[in-house]
Amino acid sequence: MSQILDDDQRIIEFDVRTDEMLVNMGPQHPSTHGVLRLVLRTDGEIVSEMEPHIGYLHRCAEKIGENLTARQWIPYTDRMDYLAAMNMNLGWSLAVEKLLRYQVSEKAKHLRVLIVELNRIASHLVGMGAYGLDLGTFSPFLYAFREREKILDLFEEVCGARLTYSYITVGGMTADLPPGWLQRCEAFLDQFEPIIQEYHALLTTNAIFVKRTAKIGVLSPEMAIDYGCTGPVLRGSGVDIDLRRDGESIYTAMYDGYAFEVAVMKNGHYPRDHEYPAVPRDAILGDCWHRFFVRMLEVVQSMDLIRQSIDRYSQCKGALGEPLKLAEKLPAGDTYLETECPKGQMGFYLVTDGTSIPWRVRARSSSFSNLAVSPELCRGCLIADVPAIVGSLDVVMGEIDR
Amino acid sequence: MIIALLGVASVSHYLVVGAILFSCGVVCMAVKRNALGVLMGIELVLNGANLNFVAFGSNYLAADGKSPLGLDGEVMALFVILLAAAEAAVALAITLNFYNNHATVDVDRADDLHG
Amino acid sequence: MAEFLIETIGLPIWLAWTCIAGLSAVLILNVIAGGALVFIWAERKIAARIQDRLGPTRTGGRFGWLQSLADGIKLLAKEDLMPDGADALLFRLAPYVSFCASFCAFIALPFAFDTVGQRLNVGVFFVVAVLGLEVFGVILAGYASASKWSLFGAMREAAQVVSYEVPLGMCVVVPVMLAGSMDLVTIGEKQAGWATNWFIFHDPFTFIIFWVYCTCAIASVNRAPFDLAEAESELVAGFHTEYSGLRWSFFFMAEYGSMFLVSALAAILFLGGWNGPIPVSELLGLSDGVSATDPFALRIVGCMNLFLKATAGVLLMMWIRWTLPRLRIDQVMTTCLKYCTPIAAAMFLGVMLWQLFLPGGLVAGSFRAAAGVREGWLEQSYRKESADEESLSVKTLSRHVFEVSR
Amino acid sequence: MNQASFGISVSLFASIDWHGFFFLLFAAIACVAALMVVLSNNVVRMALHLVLSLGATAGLFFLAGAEFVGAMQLMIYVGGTLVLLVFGVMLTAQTQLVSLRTPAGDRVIASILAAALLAVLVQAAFSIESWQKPGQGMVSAPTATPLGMALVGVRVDQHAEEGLLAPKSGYLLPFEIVSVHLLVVLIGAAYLARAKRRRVPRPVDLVASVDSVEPRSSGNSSTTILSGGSE
Amino acid sequence: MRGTDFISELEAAVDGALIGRHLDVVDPWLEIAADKLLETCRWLKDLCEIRFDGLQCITAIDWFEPDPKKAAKVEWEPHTEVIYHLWSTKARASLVLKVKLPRWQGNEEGKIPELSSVVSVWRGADWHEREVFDLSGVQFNGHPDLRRILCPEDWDGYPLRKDYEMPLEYHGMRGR
Repeated sequence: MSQILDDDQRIIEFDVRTDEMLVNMGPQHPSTHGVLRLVLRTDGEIVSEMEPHIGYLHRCAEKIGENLTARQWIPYTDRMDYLAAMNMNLGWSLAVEKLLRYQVSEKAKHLRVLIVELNRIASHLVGMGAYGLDLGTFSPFLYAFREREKILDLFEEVCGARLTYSYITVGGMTADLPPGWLQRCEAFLDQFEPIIQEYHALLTTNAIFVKRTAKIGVLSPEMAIDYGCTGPVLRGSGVDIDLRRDGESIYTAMYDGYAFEVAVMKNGHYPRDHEYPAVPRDAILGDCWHRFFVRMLEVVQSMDLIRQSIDRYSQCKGALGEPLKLAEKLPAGDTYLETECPKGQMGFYLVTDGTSIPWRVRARSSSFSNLAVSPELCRGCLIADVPAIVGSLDVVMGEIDR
Repeated sequence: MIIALLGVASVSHYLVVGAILFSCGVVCMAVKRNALGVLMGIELVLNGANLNFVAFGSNYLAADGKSPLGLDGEVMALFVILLAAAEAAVALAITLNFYNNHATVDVDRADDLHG
Repeated sequence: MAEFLIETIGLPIWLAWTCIAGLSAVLILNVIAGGALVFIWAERKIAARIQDRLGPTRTGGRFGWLQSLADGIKLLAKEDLMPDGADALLFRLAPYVSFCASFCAFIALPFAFDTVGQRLNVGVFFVVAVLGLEVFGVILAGYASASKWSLFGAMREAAQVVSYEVPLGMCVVVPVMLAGSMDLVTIGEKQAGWATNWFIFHDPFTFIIFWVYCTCAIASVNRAPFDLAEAESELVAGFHTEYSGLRWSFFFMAEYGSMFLVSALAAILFLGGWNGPIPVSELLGLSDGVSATDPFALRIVGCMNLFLKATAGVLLMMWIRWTLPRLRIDQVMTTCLKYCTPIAAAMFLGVMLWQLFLPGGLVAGSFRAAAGVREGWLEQSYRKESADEESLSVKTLSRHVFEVSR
Repeated sequence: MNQASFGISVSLFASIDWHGFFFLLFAAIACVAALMVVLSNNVVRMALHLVLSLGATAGLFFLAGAEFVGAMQLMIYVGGTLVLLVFGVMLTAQTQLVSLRTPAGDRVIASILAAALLAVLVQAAFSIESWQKPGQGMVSAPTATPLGMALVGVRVDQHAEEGLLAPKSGYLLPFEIVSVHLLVVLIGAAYLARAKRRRVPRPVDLVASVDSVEPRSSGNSSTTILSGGSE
Repeated sequence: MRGTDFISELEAAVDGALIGRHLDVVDPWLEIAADKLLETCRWLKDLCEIRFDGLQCITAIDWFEPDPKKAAKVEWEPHTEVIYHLWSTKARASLVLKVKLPRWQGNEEGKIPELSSVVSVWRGADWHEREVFDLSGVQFNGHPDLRRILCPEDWDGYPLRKDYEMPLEYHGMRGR
């Protein structure tokens, strides 16, 4: 490690002592993702201390949850991580089903995997495009959104909405797939395969992109676990945790029989199930580049999962099954379930007192903890690195402020 | 029209302009309380001198077509420009150091060596 | 032209020359301003093409070519705001300083043989010097907008442009050395004939230094990977955050003007300026090779050649802008000090040695191996150069102006 | 202004002597800007006026036929030194330092001194007869070659006057000395303004090796620890 | 080592910490004494054989029935509960700890209950505890900088409490 320390220009000596400036980046700053305000204490170009201010998008969803039944609260979960609304719905539905000890039909399980993984691709595309914007290149953002539009069209056919779907509810799905949808979905996947290589060429292996992200915002595995970071941020630091394989039994049951590799660097190399670009020489495990690369691998991984779920969905015979009643009576007790969302592990904690309206609802958001580590990463970096680091954490303000 | 009255500029016209620049520079150095103001005064003085060098070195301005200084005028002006750059660099380094330690560039406050 | 005015219309000498001066000034200003308008439209179209979308299509016909006019009207109509903390005089002056600096360099830039505003013997040096003045407009804008972000932008830009002037200067000196004179017209003329005479193909060193020149040019004009001054993602819009309306458009025109200037300079220094790749006029017998005695029509062809090459350079810059992400300030400085300057110095040395041992270009040199180091080449080359001077006997604008009317 | 320099004058509008016009223009800008540098209190305004003044002086150099010196002035002096100066102004220009007023007494004394100095210089400027006769004007376009050659040691302009005993030597030695001097000065300036500040603690110091988190045997999902009997 | 072994080891390690155990519910949980919480957490993270190095979530629930009719029927008396969800990244095991606190300290209105902060054990607890303090009103002693995180700094009242009244106006903006 000492090799990294001495040749790295990061140990920048301050030359002339200009007075320390307190500078605001956001909340309406174009680069921070949504209404996040970063207060930077800078000395010239060096950021000596950074403090994020959140709460600008706080809509007290949890207080409202104490007056609605479980199914009525689904639209509120959509608006938490609005880029991956399906994963949010699934998380909440599974938590309630875990309390009720209710098993959905086999067909519904496979359909849920299909829809959730498709939404993960859409969310990672936005993450990739916005990260390109943070580093100054505009074109990848538009390529990403061109592909995302195709996915949104598919979702529009399924549930009529393009951003906040409320499609997966407690006990199943609100509607079955329209005819011919699976063929269109497969057609999308086939034409999407080569485009991923384009994104790699455009960003991942681009010399300037590597210069801007390698060795920046290095997050050690211990600090990641200690701060409760989850998802691509954790896997970017080399910690091999993915709830689709290591989560609660009710959640991993959905993924039983699916062959997939967790996108993490294990003993020196990433999974080799597809050909990926090589890791650049000066990228350390846990820096912005690795977090970005893990997201790109997960897109490919989700495409495999979707193909497998399409086959299984078309093979199973049974009916899809109806979701539970709108005012389903919930047994007294409490339960907590975490699911693997694109931004990280999203947890829902449900406390009920026997009536159909829960007593307390709590949503533990992944970006909340991921953002908590950013002051640690931004200490001593340059001003231009702050959007690079915050962008690599891929935070969504709806999820943090709830 | 003033232009017609003055006719073509000759060496002495350049010398007058040089003199004005020189005296402005001297006053600036004497009067300004800001260290950078003094620096600017020095630049003006050097420029006044440069103008004289070039005026005397220019064949086109000389009365009989042969300038008194010949090429030396221009070369001297070049060296003055080069050395002024070096001088400004050092002067600025000193000023910024002074600013670092005393948080002011006010020349009157630089009285640490007072008895 | 001037003789025509004097003999036929009988204008007094000074009036004829004043009209010529006025005409060339208007020509330069409008050609470049017109070019800037076209480039604004071209930038939108190229950005759209690169990003798989259409770009402006509705303003004026199918290709939206009236888009820059629409932009102009919008900018004229917009209110020119000024932040209250701003320093009024400097705030108003900054865009014009930047605009004048970038347009004033076109005085010494030749468009074809001897069709140039003022043929300066130190043409190249003058252009590079004036290019460096544009940074003042930015510094004043940054300071006068009284906001932290624009101050950051201005400081970054000033540091970048000043430090990139060093390698830019070195790259510019190589063609000067090959042509033996700093006069852009002589440099352009020395590259007449086949494309192999162009300085870029003169020897491997000049080829490399051409690309170093491109990097430094892009950096000193603040484009693409080096556009730190208005890095949207970090500094909102850098030094011209507080500007709107007409003042902002002056900064915009200055940027496009200097973009055209830098690529025109590249065309003249390395890509043979107004000489096409194949000497068509010579092959067709229209001219006897010495471009001084060319008929007037060939100069138009020369202008067209130069415009094509300069536009190609500008389009390249646009292409790079919409593909590459932005560099950080310390990476920009490292590329300047640790990569551009040493490479430029090494190539400069290489070209000098090449020039000593194989005086001609790659093509000419390899045929005629040098007979050892020529002694006294300094004095000999000067006498030859002044000899050319007499044979050309070009009546320059300056001789008339300074003639004392007895 | 004695009578000799007014020799020329056909009808007032017959000829505009552009050289005189531009000389007056640049001279006016230079002098007014220099005066403004002295008069203005805001240090940033002073910097701007200084830039204007030096730019006008560069124009005067061009007019006097010294094109290389003019371009050099624009590039090195205005483009380099003054940018450095403006940097210095920006770094130190806090609100209270921007405009330091000089006491009235000093200003009066300074202006008297300046007037006296100016009178002496102007009187000297017009004292020599030959300085007042207007020049021959541009015989041929000025070229920078003789200057370049002189700097490299070959006094090409010597051929004009054979009379001198020994040809004057070129400026190669001073040229080299100045370049070395510049190098020494810049290193000194950099050393003088070097960083004397604390080292910034960086997150990279905390990078632990990855193997401390040994991968788990995959396959079984996570369960609550309180469930089940004592395995 | 699961279930009862773990519980007996916990009791041995930190005496007087374990007050109640509820193992037959959907998510089994242990009740921890308020004053022994920090010691237990430190043991769980560093000394226990299964290292609980991941703190997933800290929640606070306000057990208080506002309208008197229903209040009579409920079998619990009003209190505030703080729930810690822990997780061991290596053993893939989860654990739920609950701490019961009085709704107001010393039962006088306005003085929020106190609890020792676990930021020294898990750095991730920093923002979670700030949110619990902001929305449910629990004072965490030893927290590096306990301020409101979601609501504005000068907001009064704790929104997630059952008896919370929306303020009429805030800085001139009409609430109701």
